[in-house]
Amino acid sequence: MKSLRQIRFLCGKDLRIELRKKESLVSMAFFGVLILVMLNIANGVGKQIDAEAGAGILWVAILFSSVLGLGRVFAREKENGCVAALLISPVSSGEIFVAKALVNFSLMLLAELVLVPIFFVLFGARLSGDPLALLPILVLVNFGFSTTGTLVSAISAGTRRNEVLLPILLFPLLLPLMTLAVKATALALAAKPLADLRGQLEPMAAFCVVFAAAGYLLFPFVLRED
Amino acid sequence: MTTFNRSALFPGLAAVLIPIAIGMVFFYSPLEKTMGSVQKIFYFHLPLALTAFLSFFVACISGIMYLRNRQRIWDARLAASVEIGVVLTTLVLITGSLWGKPIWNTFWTWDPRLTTSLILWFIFASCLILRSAIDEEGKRATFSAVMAIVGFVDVPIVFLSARLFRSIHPTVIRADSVGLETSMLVTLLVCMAAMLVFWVGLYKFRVSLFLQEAMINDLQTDGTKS
Amino acid sequence: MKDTYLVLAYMAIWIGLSGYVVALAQRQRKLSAKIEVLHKRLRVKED
Amino acid sequence: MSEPSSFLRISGLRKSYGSREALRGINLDLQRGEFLCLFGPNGAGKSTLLKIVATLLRPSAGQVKVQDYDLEEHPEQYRAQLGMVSHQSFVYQDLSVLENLEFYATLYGVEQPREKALELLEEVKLADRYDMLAANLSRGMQQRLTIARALVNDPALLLLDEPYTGLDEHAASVLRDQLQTLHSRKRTIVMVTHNLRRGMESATRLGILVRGELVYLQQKADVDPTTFEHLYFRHLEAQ
Repeated sequence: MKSLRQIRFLCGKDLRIELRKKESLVSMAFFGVLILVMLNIANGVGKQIDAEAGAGILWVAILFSSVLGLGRVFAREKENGCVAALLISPVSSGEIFVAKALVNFSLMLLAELVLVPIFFVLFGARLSGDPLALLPILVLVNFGFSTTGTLVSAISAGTRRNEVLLPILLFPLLLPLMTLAVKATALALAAKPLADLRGQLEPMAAFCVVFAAAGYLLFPFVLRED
Repeated sequence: MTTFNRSALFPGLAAVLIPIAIGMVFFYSPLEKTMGSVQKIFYFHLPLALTAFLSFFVACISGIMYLRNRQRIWDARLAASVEIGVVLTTLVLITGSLWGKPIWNTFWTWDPRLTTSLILWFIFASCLILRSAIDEEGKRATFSAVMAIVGFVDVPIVFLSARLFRSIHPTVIRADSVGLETSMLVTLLVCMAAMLVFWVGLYKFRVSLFLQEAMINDLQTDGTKS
Repeated sequence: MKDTYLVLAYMAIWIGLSGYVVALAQRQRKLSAKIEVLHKRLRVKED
Repeated sequence: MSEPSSFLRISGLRKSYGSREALRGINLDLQRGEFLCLFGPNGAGKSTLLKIVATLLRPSAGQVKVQDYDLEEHPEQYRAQLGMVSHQSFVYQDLSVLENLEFYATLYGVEQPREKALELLEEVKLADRYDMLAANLSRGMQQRLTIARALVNDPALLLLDEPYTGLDEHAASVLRDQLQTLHSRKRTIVMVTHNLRRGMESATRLGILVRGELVYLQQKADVDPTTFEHLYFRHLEAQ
């Protein structure tokens, strides 16, 4: 019960800063849309794409834009040594992990609210699937991305090359999740029923569970310097 | 003198076993009917893959042990096995595609095993990059321990997701289903033994090199202090 | 034709592995040089 | 020296990095209300010691207890009693002065966080700037905010790591006043510094840390300031 309260305060603080400055969210959405437009042009103006290529394009845009926001969430804690202040306070590392993951999750979701509609505007001509059918995939990827990402961003923020290292460390770990997500999205965009996606959604859920557990257990080690 | 002998045991054994193994591959084992001479790559491809996997397993265990008792020796073991694992996986990927080219007429195919190896290569190579980016010993050890653990935890999901790719020849690599001839099996086992002995020698050499470098480093920093 | 790939593969394996071992040996040699320097500095200090 | 009722007890504390030992067995007992000032040259292990007591670093061996709460066994109860001022400000640039204090107060479970925050702002004379973003504060004001932040949970044990470095005159006097108030309210304070004058003026106990060892520890009342100064400089030169 006390944990929930602490997590709420930590999240509230981050979201308040985010809504005030809007730096992560705006840059995430902007960069994502930019990628979508670039890929549209790269694909050849006026050419239509099928579901598989569309799925790939959507996830490239989401992945690259999300990693921008992820880097900021942790770098902010490091700025004036605030992490140290949190570590001295009675908050536990696990609570910090959950709070950070939740903040990342909501930032991604907000960015996707912009990206997915624009994706359908740009590429949707030959895609028969319902945008809402993407929801379970989005939720699972956001979950996996934010738990893995929180752990990895704590690592990269502890080094001198935060911005470069974050994607280098994070993307290889996320490759299996992305593979599954692209496959599932392709099916969803081709208007296959949800039951057909089970083969992908189940391993994705497994990924989420495994990395949530690993992140929760390992986070205390990366947070405290040694 | 006895310590010298003991440290030379594995390299010496490897120096004997590896020529024998190569000799058996070329002069003892029979030509495979469908694939011909290229199949002989297999005798070292498989042992390389196994030792690579062994390296990552050792890295994960070392990571866990380091986080539990924070002794330098475990960091040395982790560093050694990650580095050796990346070298071996590189060779697995090279031999794999050299084998694939004449058989499947393509250097690269998204076969589950190849994909798994590739993703593992990415994960552990990123761990090496991380190590090179951190100067503080304790931090480097903790962070790379976490990455090694997370990377290894990722393996089953990587394999699960890689199964989604259509495979051209899913069973060609499987030893048991091909039903190896006895002479082939004997050659394979000798090669495996040779690689394993080589691996142990290499691993011990790398660990001791790491420890020596760290100790010299200590002496030098102490020297500048006083 | 197929033999080319076989030869290439075995060359890759052994050049790769021996290259790695040589690189490690090089590091070991550098280390020995360092130890020598430290040893001499210690001697100088003692005198 | 070690009565059972000691407030802060450090025993056999060691910290090593590789084969280098930063702390070689520190033993220290403080009663409630004592104000210890630790001096020592750079690299003597002062910051390491303080960081371990603040739970920011893990000790390699040894125990730290505050009021019978062990650092490792009851981390949350242990940390609830701590406050710390270091050379980093620990405040969020993008939150206002009041929001910063309120946030930390709620984390510590303070009953009425806003009242507590406002009260502290009065004390450090920042009350009329309550809604300014921390990023827009002048350096001196930010330092006063840092001091207020360390006091949100009314810490029973206050740790100060070189608190006077970089403080302007005003902030330094605010800090000194706050320390004196806390001291008169029987709070225990540990400060490390190499500023002799600042350290001597308010401490009740003096210590010198050299190469990871506590080579000197005395009640200030028993110490002649000039002899202490000489002693300290001798240790500095021996370095």
